[in-house]
Amino acid sequence: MISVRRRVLALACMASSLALGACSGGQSADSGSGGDGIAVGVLQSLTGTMAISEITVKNAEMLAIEEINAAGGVLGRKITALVEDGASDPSTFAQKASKLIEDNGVATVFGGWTSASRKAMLPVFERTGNLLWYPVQFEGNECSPNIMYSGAQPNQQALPALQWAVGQGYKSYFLIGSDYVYPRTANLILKKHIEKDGLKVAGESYVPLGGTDFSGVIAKIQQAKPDIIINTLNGDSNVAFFKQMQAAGLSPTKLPVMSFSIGEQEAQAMGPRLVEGSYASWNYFQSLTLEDNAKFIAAYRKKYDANAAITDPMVHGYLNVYAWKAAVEKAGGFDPEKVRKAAATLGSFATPMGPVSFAANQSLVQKAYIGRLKADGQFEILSDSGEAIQPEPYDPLAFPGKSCTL
Amino acid sequence: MSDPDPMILSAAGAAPGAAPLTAPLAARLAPVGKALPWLALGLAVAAPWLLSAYDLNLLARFMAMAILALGIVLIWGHGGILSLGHGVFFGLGGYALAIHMKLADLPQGEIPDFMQWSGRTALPWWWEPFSSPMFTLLAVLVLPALVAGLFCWAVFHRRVGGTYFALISQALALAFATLLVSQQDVTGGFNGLTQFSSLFGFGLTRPSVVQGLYWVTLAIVVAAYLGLRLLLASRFGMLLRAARDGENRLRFLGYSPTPVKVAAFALSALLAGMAGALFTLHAGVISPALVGVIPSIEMIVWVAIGGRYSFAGAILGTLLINIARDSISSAFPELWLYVMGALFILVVTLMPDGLAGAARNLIERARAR
Amino acid sequence: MDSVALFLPQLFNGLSVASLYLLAAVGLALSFGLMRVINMAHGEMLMLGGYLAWLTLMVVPGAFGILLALPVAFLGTAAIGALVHMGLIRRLADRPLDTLLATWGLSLILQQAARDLFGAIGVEVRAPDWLAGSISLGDVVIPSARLMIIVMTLLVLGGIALMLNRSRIGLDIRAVNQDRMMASATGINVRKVELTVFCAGAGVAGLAGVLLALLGPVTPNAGQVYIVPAFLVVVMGGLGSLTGTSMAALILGLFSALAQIFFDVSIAQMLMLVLVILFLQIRPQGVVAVRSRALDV
Amino acid sequence: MKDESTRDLLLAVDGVTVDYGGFKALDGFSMTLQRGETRVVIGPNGAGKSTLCDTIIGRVRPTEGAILFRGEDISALPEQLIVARGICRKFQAPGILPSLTVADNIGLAARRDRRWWRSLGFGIPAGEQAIVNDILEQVGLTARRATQAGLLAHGEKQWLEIGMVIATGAELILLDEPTAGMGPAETRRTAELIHSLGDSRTVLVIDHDMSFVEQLGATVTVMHQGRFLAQGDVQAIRNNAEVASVYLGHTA
Repeated sequence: MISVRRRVLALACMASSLALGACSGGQSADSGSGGDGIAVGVLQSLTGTMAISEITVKNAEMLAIEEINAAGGVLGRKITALVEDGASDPSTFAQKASKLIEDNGVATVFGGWTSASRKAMLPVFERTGNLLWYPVQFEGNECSPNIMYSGAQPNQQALPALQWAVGQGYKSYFLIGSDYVYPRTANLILKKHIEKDGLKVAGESYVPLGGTDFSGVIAKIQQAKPDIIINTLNGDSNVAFFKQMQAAGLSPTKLPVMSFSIGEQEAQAMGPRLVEGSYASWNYFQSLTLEDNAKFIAAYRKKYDANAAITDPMVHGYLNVYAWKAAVEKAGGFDPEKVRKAAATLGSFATPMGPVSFAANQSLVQKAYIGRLKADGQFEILSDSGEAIQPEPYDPLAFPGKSCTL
Repeated sequence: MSDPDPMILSAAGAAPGAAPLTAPLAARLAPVGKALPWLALGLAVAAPWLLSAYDLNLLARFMAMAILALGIVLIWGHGGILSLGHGVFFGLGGYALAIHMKLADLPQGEIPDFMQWSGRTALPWWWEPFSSPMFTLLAVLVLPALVAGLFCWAVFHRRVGGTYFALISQALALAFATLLVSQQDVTGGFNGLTQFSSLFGFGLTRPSVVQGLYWVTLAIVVAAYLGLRLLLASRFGMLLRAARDGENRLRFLGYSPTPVKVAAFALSALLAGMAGALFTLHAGVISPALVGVIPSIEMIVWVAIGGRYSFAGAILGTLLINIARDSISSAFPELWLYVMGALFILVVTLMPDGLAGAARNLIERARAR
Repeated sequence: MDSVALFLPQLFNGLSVASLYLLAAVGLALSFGLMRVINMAHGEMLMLGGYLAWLTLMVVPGAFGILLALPVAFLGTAAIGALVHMGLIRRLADRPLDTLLATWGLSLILQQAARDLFGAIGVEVRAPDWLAGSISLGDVVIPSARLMIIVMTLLVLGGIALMLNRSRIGLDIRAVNQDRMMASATGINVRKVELTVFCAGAGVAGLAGVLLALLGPVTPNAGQVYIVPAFLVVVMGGLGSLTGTSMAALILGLFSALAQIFFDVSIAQMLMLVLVILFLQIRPQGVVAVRSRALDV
Repeated sequence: MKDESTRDLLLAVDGVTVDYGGFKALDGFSMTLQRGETRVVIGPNGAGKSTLCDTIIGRVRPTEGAILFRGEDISALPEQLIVARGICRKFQAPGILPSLTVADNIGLAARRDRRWWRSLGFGIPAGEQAIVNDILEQVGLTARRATQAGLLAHGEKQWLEIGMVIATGAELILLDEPTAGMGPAETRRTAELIHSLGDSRTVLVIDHDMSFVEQLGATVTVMHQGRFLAQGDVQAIRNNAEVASVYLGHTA
């Protein structure tokens, strides 16, 4: 008779053999870097809360890869994109990054959105010596040789927005954000600058990610009577916030709101009526009248969706692929170490957002624009920073004495 | 809960001197059955030589999670306590170790980067003791057990029912995750804690260390498995099952069921804490996304599918679900949530004993033939 | 920040939050009192209510649409509730914890289905102008939508109380609540009673979904935000008591709003759980304890 | 209590009222039990017999009145402490632990040290093994000792529970309908079993079955609507007109 214990252990065996089978099965999917193809990873959230934003970035990255392949590839080799799902979960991002690099042997990875996903992937890239191309604006305070940061540093989005608001004569600022790293750190920097300028921080409030009850926050806003609200809310919370503000008689035309996370896609989804008249600060607006921009918009809409809204992170994702191609060609090979050095010395290259370049600290030198949302969901560009802004990962006022050492 | 307990059923059935197998199929299977567990153990021990670095890391993470699943079998299957908040204890263990590793990597007088960009200038006082490896190891074990014990006691000593417990434990998971995110300056917030380079002086990227940690994890899985089986066979196991089947009956026999439940719950939290610490080592990150409501309930899925009464089933369920998730979610990301939801409904309604129960039925049928 | 000046507006906000908690929790509480099961997919009834409102407004836009959306959402979610009860809850009778898990699986499927059908980013239900404005009472600005929520909640509460105390089915419900064996022995169709209560509870959650849509977007996970507080209301309220549930919702709603004067929302959430656990130390049987002879061994 | 000294008084139920929101299951009920006595409580349905048991073992708290066990008021003690004082009850529906074996059920009941950390050992401690064997013998379940209790026949479950109650060593044993669902032969054995407890235990039996009551040959207390109605030996109760009318009134 088979005893219970043996039966139970038999199951454990099945488990391990299944595990082993399935695990080693993964290796056969290896497409390798040999032959005439070159594998790269595209790692964004295809599921979960971040999917809605990240899928568009994935699309833009895939579009660039397709265009490059159609034009003959990189160094004569076609790019094979291996798409993985980060599932809006940082540890999954880390896991998939290491899968792409160690199992699939990709030459580089394009991806990430939240700071949490980037932070989780960073050790994987440093350990393997690979290179990540990160497309989203973030809170700075990081500088890794294994990451190319094309999204805005705080001094390329948040501070230009503040400068503009100061220029408009706003004296009292209310800071509201979702409760996570970017809003808290961005607001920390903003507060230092607001105080330095002798202006007033009327209040600061955070709601949990995805939170939709703003009754308390709005009561505080009504109490504080600020001149302008700086908004770093994320996703669904924005709709609830603007809706409840409107119900409280505070539409963006009455009390100005400057948002850092509302782009064309978000505006379109929220219904522009709700956010019409609110301000945003980005390095790219769909309404930029540039030839390269028109070409990119047309190509994207042709491939994916004729009505697609085009946003800042999508363009950063797109230009990352082209920057990698240019750097590979300059370096004459795919070695990440050589590629990143080549990228930092590429000089200016053309993109849908105009000419940009990578600085020695591996962040992008780029302009900042202030826009006002119109009823059609597009931004009217009110001002730009003039010349391109040098990226500063560490704000000298908020974090004195810190600098990027690569 | 008045579910039958098939494991105990068959344990009781397998009395000494029971009739020998007569069915030829079963007779032929018997030696295989005898060999399988050793084969599995052998394969698991040899995994570092058989698998790629990535697959080994994956297996190591899943093994760490299996430790937690073992604890859930103890309290859910045998104690009738459904916890929808085990992510909290997983997180406590994970964060305790993560804090230590963060401190170990710091140059003298520095504070972690996230504290700087959150506007802090000094370490919070409660971080300090974690610079001691001994304190950290103790905290990984004691902290989750202590919190779990207090929580469980607070609910059960006033005889609040099992469904209430499940709901309150879920609220605990939500509150814990929200708190971690909101206290960014001391917890790392939404990003969690990451970028560890060494543990107790061993570089975490060295292949020998990676392999060693895998074996440590495996050894803990085996030890926890054997230990829990022993515990269940003891009088304590009897009391726990008695508390599940007839809490009031136990009271009227002069026992207080609350401490029995609290002790079992604290033990399962201790296992969860170990799992969290090992997972953090293997994954290189611990973050609120790993400890909230959804991950907590997913832990129950592993066990529900593996079989809530069976420790081996829980290990199997954990490995299977996580491997399936890894492969399905890559290929068909949208499908995964449907699969998980449907699995949950089907397993719970149609095969509440999970895969282990189904396997047992098969074997019994073969034996009866 | 001047916390005294914040007190009045927050008191009002607390009432509106309490109303939403109550609408979300009342169905859970009544079903729990009757069947000892918790439907984890109850939050998705709120979500469905929101989407039904959106669909109604697509067909009938304007001020009339939102009024029409209320019965549509009620009946629609009640119908879904009937399916859930007959297909799942009834099959798992006497296994309360398994019911919890199975309905959680269902909630996962419903959320993903909504994501596939309506998109992940959510839709916006446009409130008619008479609901989008606000009323000023001295310093306190009261949004009409929140006023509407409070009024609707009072109406629903009154309706349920009337049903429980004045109708035949209400009598049956109270009988089953007291002692299901006896009730069944006196010829009451216990299954029908359970089904009725479950459907009505789902319907009320649907109504709550419509009202929620006036305050925020309708998203696939819209129900998740309110469901955990609703669970806490059930825990605190006591078994199947309408008064207890209402009082628990009021306590928790006011607590969460007033705590926000001093703390961030995240901390307020944590404190709410602490409050509930402390409360259970004093009154484990909930705000209102229904004494019943049907004690189980 | 007439001429016995209070030294022999074991239990006094003193004016106990249990109020379920207006419905009084017990209404100022009083009774006493002497050490070593066997007492039967009868009464029509809803007379409050089970509530009486519930109140004595602490499952229901009296609204008014006190329960004195060896002179100590136990009406506010937690259940397990009441058991520790030496009172144990057999429930109407068999309250056994279905997933444990018969021997383990008795073993658990026979434990003298019931603190949880003393359960971190295996099997039944040697000192208690003898008690368990004795009781298994007494209730006739020796052959079934390794069987899972949930698999026993109904009558066997009843005996098992009686065995558990005896095994606790309680001085006062409450048996709530111990013969429910038993045939005449089984009933007779149960009566013998109760007899065999001798003078060492005090037993309070609740039952309907008059033939069983007769076999026990004990003093009978009659309850009606939560109140004391009559008391005396079986014959006296049989001839009591008031008792007859109560029973007839309710069965009519």
